[in-house]
Amino acid sequence: MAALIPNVLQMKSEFIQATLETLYMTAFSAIIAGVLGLGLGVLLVVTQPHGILADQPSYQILDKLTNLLRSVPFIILLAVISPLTSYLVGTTVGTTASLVPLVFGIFPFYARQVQNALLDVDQGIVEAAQSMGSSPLAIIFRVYLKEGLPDLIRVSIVTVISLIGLTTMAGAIGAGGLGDIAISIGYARFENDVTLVAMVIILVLVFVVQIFGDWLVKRVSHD
Amino acid sequence: MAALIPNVLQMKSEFIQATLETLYMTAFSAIIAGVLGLGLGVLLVVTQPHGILADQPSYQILDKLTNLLRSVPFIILLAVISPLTSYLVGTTVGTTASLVPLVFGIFPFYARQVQNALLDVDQGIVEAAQSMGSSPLAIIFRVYLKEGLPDLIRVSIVTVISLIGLTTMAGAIGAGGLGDIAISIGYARFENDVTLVAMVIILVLVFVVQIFGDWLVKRVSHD
Amino acid sequence: VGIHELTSYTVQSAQHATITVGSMGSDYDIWQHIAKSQDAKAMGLTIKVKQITDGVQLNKATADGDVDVNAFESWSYYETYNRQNPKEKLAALGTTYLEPMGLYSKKVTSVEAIPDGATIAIADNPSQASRGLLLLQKAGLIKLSANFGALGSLKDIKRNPRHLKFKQIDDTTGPRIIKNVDAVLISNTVALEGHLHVLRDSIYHESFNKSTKANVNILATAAKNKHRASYLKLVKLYHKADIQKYIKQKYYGTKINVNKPLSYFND
Amino acid sequence: MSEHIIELADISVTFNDGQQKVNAVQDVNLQIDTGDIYGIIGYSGAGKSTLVRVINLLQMPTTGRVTVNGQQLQTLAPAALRQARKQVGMIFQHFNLMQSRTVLGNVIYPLLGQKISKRDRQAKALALLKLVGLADYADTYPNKLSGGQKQRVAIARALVTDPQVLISDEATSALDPKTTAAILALLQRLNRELGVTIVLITHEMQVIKSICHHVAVMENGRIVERGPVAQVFTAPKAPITLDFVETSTNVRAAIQRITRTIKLSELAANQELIAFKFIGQATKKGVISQLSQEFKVDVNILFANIDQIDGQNVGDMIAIITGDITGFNAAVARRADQGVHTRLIDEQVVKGLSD
Amino acid sequence: MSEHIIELADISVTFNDGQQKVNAVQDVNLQIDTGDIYGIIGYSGAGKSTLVRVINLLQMPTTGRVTVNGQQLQTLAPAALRQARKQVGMIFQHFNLMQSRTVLGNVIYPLLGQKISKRDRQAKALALLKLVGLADYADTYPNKLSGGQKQRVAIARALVTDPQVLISDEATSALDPKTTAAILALLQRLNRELGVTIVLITHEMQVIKSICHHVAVMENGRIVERGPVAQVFTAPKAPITLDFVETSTNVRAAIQRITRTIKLSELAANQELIAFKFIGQATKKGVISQLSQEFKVDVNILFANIDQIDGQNVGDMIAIITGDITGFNAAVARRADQGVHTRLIDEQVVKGLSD
Ligand SMILES: Nc1ncnc2c1ncn2[C@@H]1O[C@H](COP(=O)(O)OP(=O)(O)OP(=O)(O)O)[C@@H](O)[C@H]1O
Ligand SMILES: Nc1ncnc2c1ncn2[C@@H]1O[C@H](COP(=O)(O)OP(=O)(O)OP(=O)(O)O)[C@@H](O)[C@H]1O
Ligand SMILES: [Mg+2]
Ligand SMILES: [Mg+2]
Repeated sequence: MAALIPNVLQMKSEFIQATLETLYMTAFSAIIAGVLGLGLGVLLVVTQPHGILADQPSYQILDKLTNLLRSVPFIILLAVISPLTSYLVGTTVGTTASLVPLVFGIFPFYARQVQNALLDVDQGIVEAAQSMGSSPLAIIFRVYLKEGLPDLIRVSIVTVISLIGLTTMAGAIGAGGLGDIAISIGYARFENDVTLVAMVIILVLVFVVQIFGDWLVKRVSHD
Repeated sequence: MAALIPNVLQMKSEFIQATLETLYMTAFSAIIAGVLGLGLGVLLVVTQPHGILADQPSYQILDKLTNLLRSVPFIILLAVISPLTSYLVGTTVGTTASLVPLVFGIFPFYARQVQNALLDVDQGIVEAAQSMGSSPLAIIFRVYLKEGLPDLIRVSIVTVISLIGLTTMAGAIGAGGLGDIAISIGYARFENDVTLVAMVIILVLVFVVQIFGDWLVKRVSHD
Repeated sequence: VGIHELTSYTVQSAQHATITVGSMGSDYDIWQHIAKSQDAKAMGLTIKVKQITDGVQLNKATADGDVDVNAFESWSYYETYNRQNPKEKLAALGTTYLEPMGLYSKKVTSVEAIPDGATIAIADNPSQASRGLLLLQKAGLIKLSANFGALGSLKDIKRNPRHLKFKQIDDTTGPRIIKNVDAVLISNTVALEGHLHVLRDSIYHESFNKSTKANVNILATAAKNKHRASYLKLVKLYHKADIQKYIKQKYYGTKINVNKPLSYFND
Repeated sequence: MSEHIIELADISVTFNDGQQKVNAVQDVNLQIDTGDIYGIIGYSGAGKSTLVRVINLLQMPTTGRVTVNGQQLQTLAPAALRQARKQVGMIFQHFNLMQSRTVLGNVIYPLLGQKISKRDRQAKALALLKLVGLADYADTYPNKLSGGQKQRVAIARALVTDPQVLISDEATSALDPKTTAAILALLQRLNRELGVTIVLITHEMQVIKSICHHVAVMENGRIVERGPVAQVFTAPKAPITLDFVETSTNVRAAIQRITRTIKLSELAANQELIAFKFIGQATKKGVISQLSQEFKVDVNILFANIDQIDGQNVGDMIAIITGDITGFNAAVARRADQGVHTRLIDEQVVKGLSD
Repeated sequence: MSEHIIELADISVTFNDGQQKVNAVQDVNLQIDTGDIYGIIGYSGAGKSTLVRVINLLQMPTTGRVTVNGQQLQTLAPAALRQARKQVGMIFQHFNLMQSRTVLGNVIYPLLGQKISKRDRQAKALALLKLVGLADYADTYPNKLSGGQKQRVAIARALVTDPQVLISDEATSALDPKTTAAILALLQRLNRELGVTIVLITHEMQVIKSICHHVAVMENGRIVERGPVAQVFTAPKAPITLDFVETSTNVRAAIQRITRTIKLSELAANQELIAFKFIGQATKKGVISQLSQEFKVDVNILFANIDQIDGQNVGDMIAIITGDITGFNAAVARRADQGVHTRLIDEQVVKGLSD
């Protein structure tokens, strides 16, 4: 053991902390970005042409905004939104501060995924709901989000896994995490065992997310 | 002009080159990752339970492999596959060398997206094709890929935009590109105008991709 | 065929050689200037400069021969690399400069004023981190373990009387987060790009002496090219008066010229 | 309240996707009385579905005004429009059930957001499920149901809000005769007991005959004929209506079938194959029966499709007449005013049919 | 080649999703002769769709053997199974058209990958589109079509490979009578001229009567009755079959309707309302007509649904009899062996129906 992973053994507590940091970053930014992305995604779907609240100008603005946010490389995003981070969190470094850029880095992506997922909800069902006098809000919650749930979960899995990938870059602002260990210790110091173990833990997280997600999809699907 | 973007004016040729590099990286890795991701995505769909070539072991392996590849942070991916890069391209640095990690960084993601897109193809139509004696290959090409085309294009847009984001990290191995300019010149040296202009060019690329994609979706949709 | 090629190559290189220099940041700028300089032409060198922003990749590329010579690393980073990559060894060609690392703060103006429990940002990259820790020890803020080496880390802090807290960051973000911490350790390349003058703006910085010699930057090449004449010429070229004048002007004298034989490191 | 619960004025719907332009509905004026059961019939593609979708503005008409319950729908604010839509239940051709909800959940859906306790909601939905014979399937998901079962869920869902108007777009197309009959009886009961106005699209004449009071016949987006069902059936004016009535009664198919088994050439000299058409024979006395006694002819009915609409006999009959054919035929011809028409089926007629 | 082109032996299909277990098909044995038109009828949810999906193994049976054209399908290698499937055209209840292909493209699809020139493919597909009356829609996309139009495309698609067997799962449910008649005539022609064996699910008795030779009646996953159509119609044994025949002939609805307009109490003393049932009256002489002359009674037909199946008169009639009722009735009763049954419609019958 000691021969295989000499450096890792000395870093037990770092690994535990890094794992917690990654979990913290992933969980919180997933929740916040989830809400924002879901909101934006739903807005994109309902305002688009033939949507239930079709509104060309709003759609164009939201669509462009989404692309705009998606175009910014993460490292630049870190810098660009640091005033916002500072305002919201009080600091621009550390694990909590990383939540802001992580959220901004992932939620436009998630919004796009949500949009694509909801586009597959049967228009006939939406129409049936309209014929029953459902309000737009009711259609969003009771039709789109409910009927689209299996697909929403699928895109959420994809997004959370992408988010775990993104947290590996948050080391740049002192957020720590497994990616930081893998890169700044394992990789930069050539301690391959550290990289490997960090990667394996990340992998386990990814698998847990995927398996849990698949299970959820199965649970909520009825076809 | 000179007052607004003092540094940019001195870097015209660098910007042109960086734009070309970004285009080159994006285009080529998109094509290669497109083929690989499409293949893997299709395999995931056909081998999954109730798929037309349902095969539990294959599906499990492919599914896990996809997650495995998706778990690796890009910078580590760079290092891990550098022997492969060296073997394929003859070098591990430069724009062409970056294609290998870019492809590996994006194709598992694309595969997942393709999988999600193809899951929405009406099972009834697949069944109809089976009843007509279509071979699995025919069903893949003539049903899944054709019926799923609008969705495939949508996920391709998402993926290409993600890929453009990924190319901004390829500076690590000397690939250049707009992201590299934005980060290693604009960002690191506080030459905000450089960052801004690089970002605007990236944005234009993103918009072109989105608009072209939307147009394509419209063209191939018949509902 | 091999012999013919080899001889023709040698002959050609005697007169004129094309060298790819891999670099990043301010080194990249310096070498772009050098490539265009009169001196380079006079010495018969055609220099191509390539920006590669990841040190590990740059060293690997140098060892593989994708890059002929690299100009970005310090002696200590170079040694670490060679220790961990015995199969792809590099060789140093010569010294270039020392960039003093500095401790910067927007909150306090002297080391003494750093309060109890202060947060210090330090690079997450190991060679920069160990260098920063050594600097903090020098400033009397902490005490490191006796066997503190080139890859020493936060774990090696023996005593921390002021209960300093450390935040590991990507070293390029230093100038950006200066306001959010009590003090930050920033390498000079990064400081310069952030418009910080190490000699003027830092509250404490490295000086050039035996204790900091490991921080001197070098030119490195693949081990097998160690004696290649044209590569060795780059060292001379770097120290030419015109070039030094340019560097001094451009970097306000923060890149302290170091022109020592390699044996200097072994003393 | 106007006596017309639904008034469509000058409605046209033009689809304009790309180059193709489809006039799905053209200049339709339609008034439907409160409490009516109004049938809309027409061949596939006639524009029936498009027209009824206009009634609750699921399909915005290209031109024209839609008035339901005295409210001109196009002038309503969104919230008011939604309120108005709740008065119009709709049963869709393709069910449009939510896959994510159970059968009960689907039926409950329209009640969500209304001020009804959860218990009452469930009770109401369950009562309707019982009505359509699916109480046992309350907790099943729609994809587990057969086509007919799905349609019954859709019907229960449309009824759960006690709508004033019920639009049914081929709701019974996928149902077997028993279920169809049950559903139609149910619609009729709703109409009679609760005064629900029903608009019913179908391609089954039998459905129209069974429960509709009025019928409109559509062709190429236009209403080409309309009126009380009996009138339209007994005195069809438009060629398509005639065609419809004839095809739906299966007379042609019957003639073809009969003339395949009974060769005309094998008939005896005193035998003839005759097609009778009854339209509005008002007396309670049987004309054919009377005449057959009078002329001592034997009438062997091979095919008959006769029914009563508003107390009048309507339909077709094919029979072999044996006996004094000449006298019988002449007598029948004299009774044309009593609504009996005959046509000799000879080789020529048979030949004409098989073309 | 076996004379049975389709042989299902001991077929059961059990769905087992989660806790619920549905026995959709149970112990079905079914042989279908080459060249037959075999109808399958049954109420919604009886398992008809599931059963026919077993024929080409779209649905793997839980137990049992499927033999088509002498090949036991479960033993075939995938490629051979595909080849075998090409011999079985299928028309689905829900169309299953490809949205990405034009109407023509959908019909051409089954021919792709076969050694046929593009020109021939198109010609063949176009000919079939003409057959189903959609030649003008060749370049339209399916979503622009009405339900009926879609179904016709699906029919053309199923026919384009010249299959030996054609399975139609409620293919005419969504069609109007004219289109239905045209499609049925088409199926009949294919059967007669090309010897295509047809398996036809429907819930419309009329469809079975029109073209089927044999019929199987399904209930709760089992075939409860089967045989030649005439036999099953004329002498239904299973209660469900009787129920089916009666409901489908609309006799009950007719009695209800008639007794609403004609009050039994208003009938004269020498009048009676009588329901006649004809099952297999083989003679060419009209029993009713003969008797009415013999007893000088007047027969006023209010409702009739009589048709010929294999040369036998089958059906129902409701008439008011005026005259020597007692003698007439006694005479009719004596002729029961000739396939005429009567039932007096009195207040009791009417009351029984409305329950
Ligand atoms: N969204 C649409 N875009 C273009 N054309 C359409 C659209 N919807 C319907 N149509 C066309 O309008 C016409 C009328 O269609 P509609 O669905 O109203 O017919 P229908 O009478 O209900 O037929 P069916 O009995 O087959 O359901 C058809 O020719 C159809 O092709
Ligand atoms: N995939 C499935 N999973 C579970 N149960 C199913 C499934 N498919 C069908 N069933 C059930 O099997 C039974 C038979 O269904 P099937 O579709 O064969 O009926 P059907 O006779 O074709 O009815 P219809 O006339 O309404 O189309 C039904 O009770 C249905 O709920
Ligand atoms: Mg319709
Ligand atoms: Mg079915």
